[in-house]
Amino acid sequence: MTATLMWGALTWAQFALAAAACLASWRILRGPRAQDRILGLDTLYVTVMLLFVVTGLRVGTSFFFEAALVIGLLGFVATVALAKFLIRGEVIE
Amino acid sequence: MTRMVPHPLLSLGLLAMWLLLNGPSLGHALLGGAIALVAGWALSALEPERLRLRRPGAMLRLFGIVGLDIIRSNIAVAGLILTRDRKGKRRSGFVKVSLRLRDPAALAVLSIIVTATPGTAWLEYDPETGVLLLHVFDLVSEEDWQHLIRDRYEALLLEVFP
Amino acid sequence: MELVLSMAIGVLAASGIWLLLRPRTFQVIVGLALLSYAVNLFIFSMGRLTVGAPPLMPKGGFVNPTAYADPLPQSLVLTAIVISFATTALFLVVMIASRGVTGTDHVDGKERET
Amino acid sequence: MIWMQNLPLWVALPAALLVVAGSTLTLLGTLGLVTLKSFYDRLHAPTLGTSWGTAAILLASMLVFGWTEGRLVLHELVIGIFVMVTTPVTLMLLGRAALYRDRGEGSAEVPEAPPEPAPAEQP
Amino acid sequence: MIDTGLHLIIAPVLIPFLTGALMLLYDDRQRRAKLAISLGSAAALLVVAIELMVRAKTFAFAGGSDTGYYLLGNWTAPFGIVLVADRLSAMMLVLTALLAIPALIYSAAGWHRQGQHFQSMFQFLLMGLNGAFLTGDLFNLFVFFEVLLAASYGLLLHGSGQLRIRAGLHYIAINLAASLLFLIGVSLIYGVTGTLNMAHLSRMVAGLAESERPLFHAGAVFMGLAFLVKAGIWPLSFWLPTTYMAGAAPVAAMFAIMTKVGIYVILRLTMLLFGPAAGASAGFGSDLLIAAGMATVAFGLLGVLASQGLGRMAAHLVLISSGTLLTVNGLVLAGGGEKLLAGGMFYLVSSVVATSALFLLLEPMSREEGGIAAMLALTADAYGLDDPEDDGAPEVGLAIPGTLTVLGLAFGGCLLALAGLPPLSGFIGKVAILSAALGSANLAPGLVWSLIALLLVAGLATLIGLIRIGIQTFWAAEGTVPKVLAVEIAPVVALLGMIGLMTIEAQDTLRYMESAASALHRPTIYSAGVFEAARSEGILPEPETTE
Amino acid sequence: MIDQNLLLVLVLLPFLAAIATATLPVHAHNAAAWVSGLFLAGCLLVLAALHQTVADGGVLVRTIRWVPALRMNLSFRLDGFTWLFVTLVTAIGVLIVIYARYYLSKSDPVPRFYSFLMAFTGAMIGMLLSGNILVQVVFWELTSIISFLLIGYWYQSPAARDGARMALIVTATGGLCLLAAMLLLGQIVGSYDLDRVLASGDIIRAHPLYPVVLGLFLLGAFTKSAQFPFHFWLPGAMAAPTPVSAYLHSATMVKAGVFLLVRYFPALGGTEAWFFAVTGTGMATLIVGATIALFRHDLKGLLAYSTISHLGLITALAGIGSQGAILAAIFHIANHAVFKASLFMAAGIIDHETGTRDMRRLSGLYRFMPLTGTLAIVASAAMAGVPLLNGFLSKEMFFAEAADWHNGTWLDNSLPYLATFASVFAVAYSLRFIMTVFFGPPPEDLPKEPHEPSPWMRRPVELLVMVCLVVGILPGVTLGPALNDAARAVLGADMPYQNIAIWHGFNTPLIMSLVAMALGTALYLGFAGRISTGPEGPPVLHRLRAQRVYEWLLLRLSWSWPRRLHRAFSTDQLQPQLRLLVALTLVLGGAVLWGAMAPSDNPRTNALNPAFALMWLVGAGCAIGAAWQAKYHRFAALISLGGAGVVTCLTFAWFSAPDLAVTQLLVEIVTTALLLLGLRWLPRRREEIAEDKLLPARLRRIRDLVVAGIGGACIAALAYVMMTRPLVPNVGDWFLRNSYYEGGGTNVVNVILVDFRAYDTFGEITVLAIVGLTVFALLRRFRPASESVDQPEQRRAEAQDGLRDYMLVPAVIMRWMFPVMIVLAAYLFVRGHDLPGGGFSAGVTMAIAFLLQYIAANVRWVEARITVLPIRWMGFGLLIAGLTGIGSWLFDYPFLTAHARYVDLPLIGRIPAATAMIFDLGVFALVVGATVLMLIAIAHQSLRSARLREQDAEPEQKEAA
Ligand code: NA
Ligand code: NA
Repeated sequence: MTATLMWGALTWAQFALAAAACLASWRILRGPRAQDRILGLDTLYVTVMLLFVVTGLRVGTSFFFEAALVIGLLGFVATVALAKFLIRGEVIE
Repeated sequence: MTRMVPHPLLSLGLLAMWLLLNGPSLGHALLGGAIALVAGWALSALEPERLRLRRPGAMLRLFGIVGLDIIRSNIAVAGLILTRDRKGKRRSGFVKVSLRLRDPAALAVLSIIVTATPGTAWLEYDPETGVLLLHVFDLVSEEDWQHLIRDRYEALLLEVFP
Repeated sequence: MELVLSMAIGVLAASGIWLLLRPRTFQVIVGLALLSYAVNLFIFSMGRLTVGAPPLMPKGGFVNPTAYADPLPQSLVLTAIVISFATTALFLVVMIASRGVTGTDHVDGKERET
Repeated sequence: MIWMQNLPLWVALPAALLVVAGSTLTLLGTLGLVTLKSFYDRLHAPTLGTSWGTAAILLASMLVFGWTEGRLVLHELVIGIFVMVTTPVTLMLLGRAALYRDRGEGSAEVPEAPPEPAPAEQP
Repeated sequence: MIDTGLHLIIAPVLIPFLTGALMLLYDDRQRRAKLAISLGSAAALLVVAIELMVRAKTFAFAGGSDTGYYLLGNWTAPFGIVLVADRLSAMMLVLTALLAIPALIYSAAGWHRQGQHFQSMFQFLLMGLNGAFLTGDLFNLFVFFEVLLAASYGLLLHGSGQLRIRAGLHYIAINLAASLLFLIGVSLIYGVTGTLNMAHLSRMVAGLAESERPLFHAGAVFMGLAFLVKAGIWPLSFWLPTTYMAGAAPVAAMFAIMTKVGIYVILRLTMLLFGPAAGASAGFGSDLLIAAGMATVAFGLLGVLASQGLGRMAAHLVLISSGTLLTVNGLVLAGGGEKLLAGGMFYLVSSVVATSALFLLLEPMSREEGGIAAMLALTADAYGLDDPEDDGAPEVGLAIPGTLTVLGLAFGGCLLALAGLPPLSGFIGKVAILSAALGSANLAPGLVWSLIALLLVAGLATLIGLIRIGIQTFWAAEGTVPKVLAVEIAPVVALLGMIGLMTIEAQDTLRYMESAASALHRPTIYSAGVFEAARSEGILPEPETTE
Repeated sequence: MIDQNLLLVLVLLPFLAAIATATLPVHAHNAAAWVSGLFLAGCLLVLAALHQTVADGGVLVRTIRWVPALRMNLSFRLDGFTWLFVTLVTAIGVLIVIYARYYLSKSDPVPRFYSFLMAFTGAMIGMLLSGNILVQVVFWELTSIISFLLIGYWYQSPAARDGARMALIVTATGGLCLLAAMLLLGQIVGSYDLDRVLASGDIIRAHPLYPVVLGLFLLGAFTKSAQFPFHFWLPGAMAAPTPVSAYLHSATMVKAGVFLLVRYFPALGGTEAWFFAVTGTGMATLIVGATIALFRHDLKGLLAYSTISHLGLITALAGIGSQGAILAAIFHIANHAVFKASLFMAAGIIDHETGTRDMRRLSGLYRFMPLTGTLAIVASAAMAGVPLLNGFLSKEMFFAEAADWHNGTWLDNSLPYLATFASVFAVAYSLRFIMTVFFGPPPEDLPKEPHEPSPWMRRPVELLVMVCLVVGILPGVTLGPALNDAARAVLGADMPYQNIAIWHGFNTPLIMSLVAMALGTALYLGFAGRISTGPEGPPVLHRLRAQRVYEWLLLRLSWSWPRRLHRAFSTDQLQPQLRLLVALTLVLGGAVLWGAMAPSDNPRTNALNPAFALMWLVGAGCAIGAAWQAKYHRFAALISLGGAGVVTCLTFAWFSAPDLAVTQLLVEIVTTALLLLGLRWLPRRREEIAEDKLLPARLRRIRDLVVAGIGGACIAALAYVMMTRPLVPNVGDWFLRNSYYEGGGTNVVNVILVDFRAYDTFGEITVLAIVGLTVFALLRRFRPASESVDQPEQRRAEAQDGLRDYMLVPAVIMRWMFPVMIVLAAYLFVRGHDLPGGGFSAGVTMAIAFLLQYIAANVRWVEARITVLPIRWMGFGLLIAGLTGIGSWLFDYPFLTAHARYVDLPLIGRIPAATAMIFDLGVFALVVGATVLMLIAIAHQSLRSARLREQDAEPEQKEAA
């Protein structure tokens, strides 16, 4: 019973997050402006991170944790660099 | 003491993080302590100024308020997206707020709060004038938002960061 | 899952090959990056696909190897990731330098004459 | 999923709710990302995922793993804090970048840049 | 306490590694010191390599074997990585060290000051080469290939400048693509066989299921293509002339052996995996190697004739040599026999040394047309922003008397050796290959005739091409005699001395190569040795790992 | 034994002389000549000492082991034939040395001349004496090579260069053919021993490869002895100093070819093929040479063609191959050497003393140099075959052989007529030589006032002419025995002694001689005027000169055709090369796998998870998006690439590879930053490039799209087949079983990386280090394109857009993240051995921490606060890793043997301690160093370009001021 419940919830969650990733990537591809694409990528990062956690739950191990942690702490570095490039035309001045 | 532990709060936080990650044990407490110290030195190389916090009570109150606000805004924004912008009646816009807050760390905390709360976006802060430019998802009244920022968050932050 | 992954490898590889054959250095570098994704996934898939059984062993006790993902392809991919990271960086710098000395970002260091 | 067989309902139910809520919020956020018309509106969308989307899912994870491992599992907290602290950096810079670019193009939508300080004011 | 004999096999990798790493800790401006350290390392390498060669020759490895095994990390095959030092790899090690010393001496004339960390990169190149020669593991081969390639990228770009960067871009792009191919091949082979150990693979080939064999072959083909790119096979070799020409002289001199690493690996792997004992896979790829090899010789000789400058010509000579060796490899795979392979090895050594010498001669010979001055102009874009001591005129040194005579003699020596004209080693190598091919009963006469024709025509083309250059440079050129430093010409003379020595000691050299070829024909002994290599007992108790 | 060793001395002496003379100072004319002459005289002494043995029919052999494995040994062999030949070579060599001493001018670098000359003599003697046919090829080619140097001695003149090159190319080509022939002979006979080969004539002639061997052999011999149609190099070689011509074209170089023909006659000769090929060629050469010689105006040119003609004569004799013919051939070899050497020397004297060799300018010299004139006249008479001179005798013998019946073929039957015909011309050109040069009116406006040369320059000529006379009058006493010895050595001991008399009665040969003389005289007298005013060469035919054909052919074969072909079969563009690589991979891979790549019957599959499929929809979309946009929207492509990367990373995690996921992510972040750093330096790309819309560009794209599509499909199919295949037993299982027990870590991937296969990691970090250094080194010398030096557009606009302190608030957070990231790095490092993480991930994390600070502030700000010395980090990292590996030596373990154990610590308890962790620490340090080095090196370019801007601005400011 609880397993079914959890199965349903997690399956939905995986699907929803994957769908969210699709939508985010639509922004990446569609644009129209560069900032939209960066926003899409940033969202994609977060979505994938959540997908790690959910998949970890589903499989029942915590080994997805490190990957989620790395996205959580370091994922923004890529988008920050991209954003700074937009503003300044270079990443490091 | 300040030379050995330039950022005691931070080091403490990092030790907590270490223990959260690795699980509590004496060995990890020692190792984490050492690493937290080293990390503190690293920060002090970048930023010699120490962070001073006052009134932990105000801090906690802030956390509570923000947590609640975030939940509320989550629901509100989700609803707006679902209802297709209240059938087109939603209006978003820019709001300028004059801040008294000058401490960069306090501003950083404020930025976190504003950003973490769905519906408000931090766009620009002018350190000369102290004017903050926000973008608000559902702009009913500009003044409401200015009050919200000034009274609800800034006041408490001024208490915490002298 | 196997079908999805193999198709994914195919798409990555096709995009990579297409870019690899383009005339601009940036295209080539992106192509190499995509190709290295494809190749890394390919190497990885040589250990076959296993869900939820990373090669993290219990401390002691009997170990049933079939219950875990094959660790060797994983370690090969790790090495390959590092090396392709390094070479991408190198290629990038050569690309920058080439642009600097030749004034163009064409892979041949000069625009094609038509 | 076999490992969840023994999960008591009081753990499973909130966990399931949290997971569904979190993922749905995230999905809604990205839906906004796609449907909203202006960039500044879209800037709000992902915060659904980074705030309660993340929080709910992490809470569920803490709940479930806390029960299965029989102890307080808090390390998801770290992720939560990281996400919360780092997201503003990206969004602030992105918002600033959009503002800057729009101003550069002379867009009427965005407010004027703050006036330049007079040179004399500079130390 | 440390049994140096035991660790001798890893030394050719470790010596340059430690030297290169250590030099990173010193300021790069201490160039003389670095040069001395680098030379010391190369000399030590030579000593070690020769010792390994002697051991291989005199069956002085553990257990009275002619092959030494080294279980890295003390893990037995096929799980750990094993190094194998047999006659062939020892020979390649010696060759590498022998090329390194002259190239380093040459660099003292000023090349090592044309950029940063030349000496470290040079050492890492040696490490990569030696590692590739010693390894007995497919993936480790990839890793060391990458080491040597990375170092070659660095050295090729050493000194910067438009020519180098343009060439470097192509070189890197193509090699990256080839490396990816290599990875696909290796992983495919692992997927089919479940192992990366070459000896293990050699054992398994004959018994592969028929459904798996095509996949295994495909893996081999992908890997083979990657090596063929490196070996400079036509039509995957167009990058090579530009690259070799662009490299600084001492670098180009080392590049002479770079194509041979590809050849070495193909030889090693085909003999292990597709030798006569490989069941249904026996002889796999021999047709391809022969066809590609011959096409490469043909292309190389066209290139030699079509070249206007010595650099381009030298690069095409490299192609001829590669093509010849691949053809020989293919013929050996098709049953050409040990003597043919021995002839090929002799040819390999001779042509590598000669091309290396030629690459070192290139710059002094074209000095009147620019030489170092032109090189400086090439890199003049570095002026103004960097430490001034990085650049500047070539180091003052002892200019040699009778410059043109010495240069001419050296050039003549290279010409003789490369064109395979008597009496130098090139001729002996050619005779060895041709007489063995003629004497082999298993080869189709058509193949043998084509080989003879191709080799003789290639020799002729080399003669015609080099004579043209020689006449232009030494006879037709007017103007002042260039200033050539002793440190520039001494390495060339040393390399030619090696050729001379090889000529005089041809018998012993050839005997050595015959036994090396014979060993390559017996992969079962190789693999048995790898599997029987004993773990070191050590002096520590077994580790306790359980909590 | 002494005799045998003397043989070695014989070969060595000239080479020693070469070395000795080479070391002399540039102007040591006398010393060089003395040294050379004495060494050669030494050779003559040796020959004298050995004569008796040879005369007794003995054969001296001395073998030195060289390459027994190839049956190639330095074997020297002296018999009657070679004795005669070597004596000839040496004796004339001595005379040439004396002559050259006076011929060469003060400004010529003589040591080089003598050195080459001596080396050449040595090579020639070596060739003659070789008892191993491969070694014979060695010396044969040596003569070609050294003659190149001798002919090109006066390399300042283009004619000398061309002549030398032509001679070398023709003769070396022949040499290669000869090599092939010798190799085949060795195969057929089973030995390269000359004696064995000569004794195996029947086997050779019966072998199916005989025609091939013969063809190759004759090509070698004919090219060397300038047989038609390979004769053209010889006149070209006349650009050499006269002593060289006199030597090369009388006794040595060209005689090597005919020597070979005579020598190998027992092995290869006696067949109809031999007769036709050799005699036919010889006769053709005889006639062509004689005809052309008559029409040459250059003295040396006339002599050159005369030489060709005489070589044809000898060749024809070798082709006939009867006992008499062989004897005659040997005799004529000697005779021709003697009179031709003297003639060349005489021509040299004339040239030397008058300054010209043009017969149209020379005239009436007899009155100025009667002695030389007399000598030349006698020698010419010998050349023309006038009785009482040596030339007459051998020519008579030739006529006799020509007239004799051999095999009745048409060639055999026409020999007498052809021989007579050629002789007519020989008489005519000899006459022309004498008449034009020495008689007639006194010469006008010669470059020099003619007079007799210094006596010592004439001595060699006198001696040679004396020999002509003595041999011509007393053949039986002088040369007879030696000739017979020689012929016996060639044909076998059963050959009867042949008496050489000057009078054989009034027979056919004599008639032929008389006819030739009469007709020849008539020919000269009748056409003298027209010849001297005619072109350089025979009428009509002079247009069709072999040398021109040769030059045309050489140019085509060695230059224009190869160039064209090479261009057709190569490219210097990158794209075709990569396309070829891809295409070849597909073709070859396809060929191997075609029809053999069936998916497994019982495929191993995991149930499809729609979320995973959706994620790859994202991944594929991003990949294609990146491919689509990489040209015009690099920034967008970069972001798409990030999308594809993150899905790849998810895939690793999904299929149980957490380490890969972490590493991929980290690398992804750094790569994005790197590429962004690079983007700044690329040129703007306009969407509208007209060229891109053109049809060829479109076709190129379609083709590449097809290639890419096929490539993708193939690799997908391959991956699918492999993934669904049952897992084979593999070494991975062993790692899983032993990781904890043997490696002391539960994260098998990490244990593999730092223990089981640490050696791979060891190499991998070296790669990283090298790349870091390369990036650093390259960027140190980087100069950006001028348009990139300017500030990016964004920053130029900053002032008016109020982009002040935009980083103020974000930078606070970013700074505070620095220590957090350090802790994360430590976390990843510490747990690596047991759980996902490890030195590499930790290192990259650390590098990202630094990167973030650079992004938050700027280079100067950061570097004023923290000093990263990346190269030190790298050095220490490498050393730590390497020394940890070496540390195991102390315990008698191989390199990189790890040791893991649990250690009890007070308060803390048992903690794992593995040396692999130290190794991993090295990895960490290296990765930090290398990554930071790369990032910072690129970042510093902006600083540098700022400085460049300042530099550029300075002069402008000065101008303004
Ligand atoms: Na917000
Ligand atoms: Na790891």
